Amino acid sequence: MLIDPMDTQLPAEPVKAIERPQIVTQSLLYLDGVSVSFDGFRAINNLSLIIAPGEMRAIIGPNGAGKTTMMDIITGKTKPDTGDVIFAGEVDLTRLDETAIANLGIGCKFQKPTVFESHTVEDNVDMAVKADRTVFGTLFQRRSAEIARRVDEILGIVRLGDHRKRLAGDLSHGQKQWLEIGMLLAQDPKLLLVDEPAAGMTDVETAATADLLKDIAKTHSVVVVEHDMGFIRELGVKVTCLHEGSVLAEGSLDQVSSDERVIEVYLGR
Amino acid sequence: MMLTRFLLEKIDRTGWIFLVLLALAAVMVPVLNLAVPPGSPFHVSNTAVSLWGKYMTYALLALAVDLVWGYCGILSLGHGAFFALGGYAMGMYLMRQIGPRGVYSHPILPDFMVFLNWKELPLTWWGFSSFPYALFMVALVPGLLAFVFGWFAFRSRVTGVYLSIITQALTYALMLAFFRNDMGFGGNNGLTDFKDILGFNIQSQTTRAVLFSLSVVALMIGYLLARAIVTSKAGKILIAVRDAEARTRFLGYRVEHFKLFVWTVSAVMAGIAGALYVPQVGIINPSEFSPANSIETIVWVAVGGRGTLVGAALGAGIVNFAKSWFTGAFPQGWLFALGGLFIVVTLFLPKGILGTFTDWWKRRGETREPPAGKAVGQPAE
Amino acid sequence: MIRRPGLVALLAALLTVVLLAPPSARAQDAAPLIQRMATETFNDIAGAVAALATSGSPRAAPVIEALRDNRLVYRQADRAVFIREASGSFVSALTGEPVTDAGTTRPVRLNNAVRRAIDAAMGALTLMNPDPARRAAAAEAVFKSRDASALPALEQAIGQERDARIRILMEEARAAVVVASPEANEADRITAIGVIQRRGDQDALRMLGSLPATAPPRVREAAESASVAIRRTLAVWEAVQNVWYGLSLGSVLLLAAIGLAITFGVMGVINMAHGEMVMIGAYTTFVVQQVLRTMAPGLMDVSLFIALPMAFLVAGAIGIAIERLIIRHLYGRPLETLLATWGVSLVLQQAVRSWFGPTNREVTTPSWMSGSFEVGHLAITANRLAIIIFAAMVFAALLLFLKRTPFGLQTRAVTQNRRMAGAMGIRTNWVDAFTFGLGSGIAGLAGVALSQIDNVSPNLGQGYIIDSFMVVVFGGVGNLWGTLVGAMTLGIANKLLEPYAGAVLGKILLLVFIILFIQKRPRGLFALKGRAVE
Amino acid sequence: MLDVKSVDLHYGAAQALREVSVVVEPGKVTCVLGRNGVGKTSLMRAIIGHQPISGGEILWEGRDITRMPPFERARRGIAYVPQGREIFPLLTVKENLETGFAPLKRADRTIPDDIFSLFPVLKDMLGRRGGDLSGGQQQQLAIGRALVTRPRLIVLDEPTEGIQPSIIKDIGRAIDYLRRKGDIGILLVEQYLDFAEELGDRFYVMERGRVVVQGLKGEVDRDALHKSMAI
Amino acid sequence: QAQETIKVGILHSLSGTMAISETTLKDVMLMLIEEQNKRGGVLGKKLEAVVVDPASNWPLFAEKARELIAQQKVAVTFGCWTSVSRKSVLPVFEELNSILFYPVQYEGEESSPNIFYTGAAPNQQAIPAIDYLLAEGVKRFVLEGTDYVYPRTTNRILEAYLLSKGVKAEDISVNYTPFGHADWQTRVAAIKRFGSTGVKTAVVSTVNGDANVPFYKELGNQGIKATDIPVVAFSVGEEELAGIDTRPLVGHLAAWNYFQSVDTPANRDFIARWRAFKKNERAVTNDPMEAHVIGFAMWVKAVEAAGTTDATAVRRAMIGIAVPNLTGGISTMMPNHHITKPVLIGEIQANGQIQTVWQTPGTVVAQEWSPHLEGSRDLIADHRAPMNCGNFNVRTGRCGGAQR
Ligand SMILES: Nc1ncnc2c1ncn2[C@@H]1O[C@H](COP(=O)(O)OP(=O)(O)OP(=O)(O)O)[C@@H](O)[C@H]1O
Ligand SMILES: Nc1ncnc2c1ncn2[C@@H]1O[C@H](COP(=O)(O)OP(=O)(O)OP(=O)(O)O)[C@@H](O)[C@H]1O
Ligand SMILES: [Mg+2]
Ligand SMILES: [Mg+2]
Repeated sequence: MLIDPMDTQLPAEPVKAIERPQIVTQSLLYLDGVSVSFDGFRAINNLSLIIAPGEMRAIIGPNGAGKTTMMDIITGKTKPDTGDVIFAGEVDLTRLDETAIANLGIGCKFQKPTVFESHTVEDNVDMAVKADRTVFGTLFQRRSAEIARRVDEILGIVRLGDHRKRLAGDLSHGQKQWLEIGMLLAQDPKLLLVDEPAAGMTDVETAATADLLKDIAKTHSVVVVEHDMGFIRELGVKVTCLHEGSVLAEGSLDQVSSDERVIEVYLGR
Repeated sequence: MMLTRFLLEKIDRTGWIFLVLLALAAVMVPVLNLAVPPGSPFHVSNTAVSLWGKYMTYALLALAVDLVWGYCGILSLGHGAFFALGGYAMGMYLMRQIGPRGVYSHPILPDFMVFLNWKELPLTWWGFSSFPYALFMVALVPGLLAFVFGWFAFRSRVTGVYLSIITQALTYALMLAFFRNDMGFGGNNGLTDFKDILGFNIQSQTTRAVLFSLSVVALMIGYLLARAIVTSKAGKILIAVRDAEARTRFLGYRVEHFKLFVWTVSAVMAGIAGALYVPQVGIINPSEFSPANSIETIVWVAVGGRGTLVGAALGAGIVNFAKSWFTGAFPQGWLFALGGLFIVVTLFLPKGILGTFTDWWKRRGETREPPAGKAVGQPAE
Repeated sequence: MIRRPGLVALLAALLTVVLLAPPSARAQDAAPLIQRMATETFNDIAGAVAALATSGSPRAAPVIEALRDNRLVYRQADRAVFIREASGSFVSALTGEPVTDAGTTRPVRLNNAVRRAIDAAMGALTLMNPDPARRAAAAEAVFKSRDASALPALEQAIGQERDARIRILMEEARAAVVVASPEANEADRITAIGVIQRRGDQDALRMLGSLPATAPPRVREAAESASVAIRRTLAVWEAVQNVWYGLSLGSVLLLAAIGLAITFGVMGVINMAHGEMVMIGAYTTFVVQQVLRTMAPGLMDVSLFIALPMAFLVAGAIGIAIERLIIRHLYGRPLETLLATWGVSLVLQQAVRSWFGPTNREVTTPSWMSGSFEVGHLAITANRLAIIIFAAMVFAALLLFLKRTPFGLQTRAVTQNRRMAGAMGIRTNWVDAFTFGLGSGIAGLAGVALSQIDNVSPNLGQGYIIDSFMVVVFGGVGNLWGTLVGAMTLGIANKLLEPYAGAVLGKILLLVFIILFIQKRPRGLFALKGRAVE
Repeated sequence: MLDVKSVDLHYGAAQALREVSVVVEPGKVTCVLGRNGVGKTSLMRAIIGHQPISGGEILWEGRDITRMPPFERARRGIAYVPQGREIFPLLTVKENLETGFAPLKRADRTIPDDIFSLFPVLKDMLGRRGGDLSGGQQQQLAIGRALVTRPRLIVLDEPTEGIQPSIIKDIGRAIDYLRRKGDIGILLVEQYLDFAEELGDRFYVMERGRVVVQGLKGEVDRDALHKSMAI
Repeated sequence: QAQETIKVGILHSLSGTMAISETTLKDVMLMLIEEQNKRGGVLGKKLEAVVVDPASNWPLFAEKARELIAQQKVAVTFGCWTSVSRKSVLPVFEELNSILFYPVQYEGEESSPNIFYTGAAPNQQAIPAIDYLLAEGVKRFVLEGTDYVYPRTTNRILEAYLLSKGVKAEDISVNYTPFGHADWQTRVAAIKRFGSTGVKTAVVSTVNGDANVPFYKELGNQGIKATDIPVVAFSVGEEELAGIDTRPLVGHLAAWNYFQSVDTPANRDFIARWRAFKKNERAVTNDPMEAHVIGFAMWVKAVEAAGTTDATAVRRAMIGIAVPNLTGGISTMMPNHHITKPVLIGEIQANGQIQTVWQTPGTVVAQEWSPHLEGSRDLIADHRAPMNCGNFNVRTGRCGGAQR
């Protein structure tokens, strides 16, 4: 009955007709000349960014620089007015919808934590675990030992094991953040987009998160947005600073944070 | 077998009680009606059998509504349309069964076509003399309509009240269309004066009892199916869609497929309910499409307890029983009673009758409950 | 324009007909004619009226007028005919002298045939009336009756008429008489057809269409081509008319929906009792008129202006009561408001039914709101115009109130985030109650307007609730402008479809259109975009 | 001025606060610290009136406000910057700020200029809808909105979340400025320890719904603070 | 003692869309029963009214009918207004062999052994109205109706009749609007246009219920005068007019079998009793009420003649029963279960009353099977032995299958 009308319409296969330069095909995520405006306000302005496979990248930038909007463009939530967004060297993300993008292996944690409030913590993770996502697949699917193990593992990582039977809606703000990180891990995507993971966490937890991300980055690509300089330092990766919708500076944290303009608009004196 | 396991695995205690009671009713009511003499205190009257049979079909309809509303957050103000379409399909079969026994003794055409001067049977009526075909249409027509409607609406991401209102527009448009005599479905009078079904006299008490049992069985199957769906992983995803649709998409689920699936299943259930309803009440006409009817169905579900399935069925029974009773007992003021009932239920039983009852039951079990009187601060809004 | 000499000749001819008629007929005494009215046979009465009108008797006007107003009676015993004066006393119809004892009397009865005769007669008799409205009416009456005997009077009236507008009417009436008159010569009739063509309305068409088949072919041809020309311009006007009807239907929809745009659109309460608030407004109008009728009949013409604030207050107060008793427990559970307000609507309906009875109640239309006038060939009915203006005023006032006062801001803040609004120091409970009261009050205002065009019955509200929801949703929930544009779009679309598809199919098409439209714009016409709505 | 006396708070059957007592004084910054889910936000909700308490009492300027609805408390000078911003999404930035006028006298209904000098971005975006702002901008708006009411107690629940470093510094300066005015009490929940330590005058550290460490700046042991925040 | 009463079922909607029309019928039945009890009841037993509310919901009509007959054991039921409600209960009455009195004019094409039709068949209302208009010189007709079976059937009959009277097909315009149609601007303008050809035009309205008030208000506002384009209506009575300012409508017509203004001693007495019963000096009466008065009187007479309330016996006794109607004549129950009625044409007056301007010299026998429709031309109904058939085909000589 459900023959994926959506998929026939939006081709998830690579767009073969176009020959792409090497720089594109070798990158995991390739943004070029992306712009988007809301009612005349340019939130993203001719932004270009390349993430290599296996790379972890930190993004910083003033409030309203367009970091979240950039994430939204990658996940398909916002459609750019102009520009290319190409994943894994061949898939044009601007032509796909959110589901298709997620199924390509792009997962994200939102700035504002969003979890399924009337499900238990455990079920939240369970739903995120990589498995068959079709209607009939889920209809007859039963929780395998494999999945159960994976859920346990993740709950352990995010330290919510004690809360597994509670409803996600009853969690505190910080716990929801953790849960969302857990769901992101469960998805096991190729590319993780993490928007302010350390917000609302204690310093120790922030450090733990940094370790966690570093660990993940060994096998995955990660883009992480944060305002916490300590956290960024801990990650020790290449940093991109956005400002008014385009790249202001890029390089190691030390390079970027000594950039006068970055200090001016972002770090303050 | 796999199917039985799929259906029976997740039934909870309330569900078992419900199923057992229904099974008992399916067997006992016909027995008490047909075998026990009318004088006996155990006799179930003929009126009661057809009345309860009607409630059963309403309960199935409520179940269908609860499936989409309670679990997927789709507030359908148009489920009456699927119910009525199923009913019309059955009604057309029953009309064709009359054959030349109509008042005008026309060999083929139903009476209303004769006196409105139709010359031949319209295309839409073809095949309805065959019972299997009619049964097929009972499921197909509502299902197909729901599928097409849902396919467009869910793909366009119509949600919330917007979806509710276009479902209402759908049923309203169908009502107006079926009112039109030109449509060839009997106009305002609808289809009535049925004679027999599969060769059995529709007015005989045995047929009635059988129809009652069939309705109960349909309700049981509907419940099992709905329960299996909502307790499966797909069911969890439906609830996730209800809570945070966008987030579900970012997890990689095709939200519109899940919605379309339950929506269509629910419409078919409603259609079957309608098909069982018609032979028992003896008439189907466009007022079944009226938006008010669909809203009433929502009200049954809310009264019984949204998102509980059993509660929805219970709500349908309770409200309709109240209605039957009130309209006879206080014909002048029954709307006060019914309206009052709705208000009281929302205010004092926020989770519906069943929801509140199970909460109370659960709380009784818990001993470490803090004394209720302890709250000193009032939640101010 | 009109060729004088020919007309004079015609007049002369007609006058000779009248003057040279047998003296008995002309000098016919009014008495037997009046006496003939004391009968049950309508045709006799009609005949007598026609004869009386041409008799030249001074009694003609008062007697015919009395008959028209149902004041002409006759004594059963001897069939003496009297006129009942406003004071209740009787005067003799023959002499106009007061009579002391009229005995048991029966009114002289009227039917349409008699009424037509009266209209024709009064036309001729009141052409010189000092009241311009009466003169205009008289000219119209002659136009319709095409009564040749009125021609001399008409000629004389045209000579004296100062008012250009009325003179045109009179000339048209004369033309009508001439066209219809078999005695008139061909050229005159064709000229007259020209006059009628310039009039160009439905009546003109009817006039031209009723030309007897015996008329000379040239005259018939002229009439035919004039008809075609009139039809052509009328077709254009018809389109304009349909748009106007659409506006008028749109403003009715707007009025019905705008209260809902607040309770549902702004507050998010699925308010199934909205229709009942409209109904309560209509019943308030009824009660106000009842009270005025007994206490101050002089104020009947301004009854609606008294009813408006009353309806606002009554419906608003009931709305506040509902909010305080029920809705306030349901914030955060929007879908349950549907159940509770459905219950409220049943209770209110039944309450009104028990209190006022199930049947329609009469709400009178003030004289300034009845009738119609024409702008070009666009017939504008006064009540529709009043409703359009009223709807526009309500809309503007509401918009200003919500956008320009602190209360409006607080309302929106409370509905967007009730807890936080409280933490900002906004009295959420007052704001909720007043907002719901405001929405209900406006529904009450709509009720006053709807009482002018629809049944005042317990079911009044039910007829509008579905349409109201459609309008609000179509326009985009929470956007007043959306409600306005939504109402007007649906109103006009409906009225443009209706002449072609018929009312039923037109409505179905409109519903299908709404369904399709929502696919294109899943959040209504004036959808809010951006992050804010997620 | 604010005296929270051994307050208990329940969510249904689960207890989130156990006999918590907190004192806030004018001209002082009172910091509440603790790990995720220990009950900091719950305590703020109790003070602001968003969640009924099941034991204890809350005194404000000597009066018992335990049963007062939130708007009454706001009218008595308590302002709240909630965790998660809670901006009115469809109101413009200007209108969001103006919601703070409700408890003010007509003459006072202006937006103080300080707010714009603290958060210049708000000035540029007065006409934009609150919900469209970026996370950090919303947080700035939430703080600005609370200041519009000219509060005598300002309750800040993790105010620096999502805000860029330069503005965090500005907020620190602003809090310092408010403190120095001397008549305003500041209750601050913070996870960002450096920030809290720099500003706080009095500290409360919570664990599982209880206050486990408390004391004035200087009195409390830094290590104890750090340890209590560890996992 | 409880067994000593005879129960009379009253099956009229007291809520919902039809309450507006049907509630008064319930009241008039209560009055008649009360009066009969004052006279000593029937067969020495008191009558007991059993009122239920089918709430304008057609399936509920069937349910309530079953409840009345099977549970309450009523001897007879007075009820229904719309055709669909009657169609809905018909199988129930036939199955349980009970009696229904149906008081409203309807489209005909039905004759059940268990139903007594005291309202008018089309030939007792519509056809005479057309005759009247034709006599007035009307040559062009707008048949304006609500889209349901009664107007559809009536209009089909009228069309056939008009054509047979030499009216040209292009001079007949048929149009239907939905139930509760409230915006009449377009339709009234169209009528105006249709009437502007110079040929005398009239509107025959089968517009139903609630839609009438806005229809007449619009007629008044757009200035359609009875002297130009008269409107003759079949379901507008004093009751409907009570909600309208009738001054602009003076002269428009209604065709029915009873008007409140009919000046006979019987009617004066009835109105007085009704007003006393309602405790309302201005309570109005209408045609279906009269039908119930006649029906009830007939039933009482039949029961007394049969000596029992047994349905079969009463049904047999009913045929031939004659009782005076309120307009000064005698109405008789014919073998086709319809009654003879006079036909009155009235004009609306400024005070909301309807004045009779024409009436049939005697009473008219109902043609339940219209001779103007193809399918029903050959059918007749005669519920007496030996025929015992509601749809006997005179051509084939057989009774149609509907009969059991
Ligand atoms: N739908 C919208 N309408 C109008 N403006 C918008 C919309 N969405 C985003 N913006 C604006 O675009 C800019 C970029 O927002 P974005 O959320 O991407 O910032 P950010 O870099 O994530 O900031 P932060 O660090 O505060 O989270 C902001 O100025 C915001 O106000
Ligand atoms: N609405 C609620 N319903 C039920 N339990 C809740 C609710 N809100 C919070 N809780 C629980 O109460 C406890 C305290 O939560 P609270 O939000 O006060 O923590 P917090 O200290 O503010 O944490 P964070 O640093 O993560 O914001 C947590 O265990 C949380 O799961
Ligand atoms: Mg951001
Ligand atoms: Mg917190």
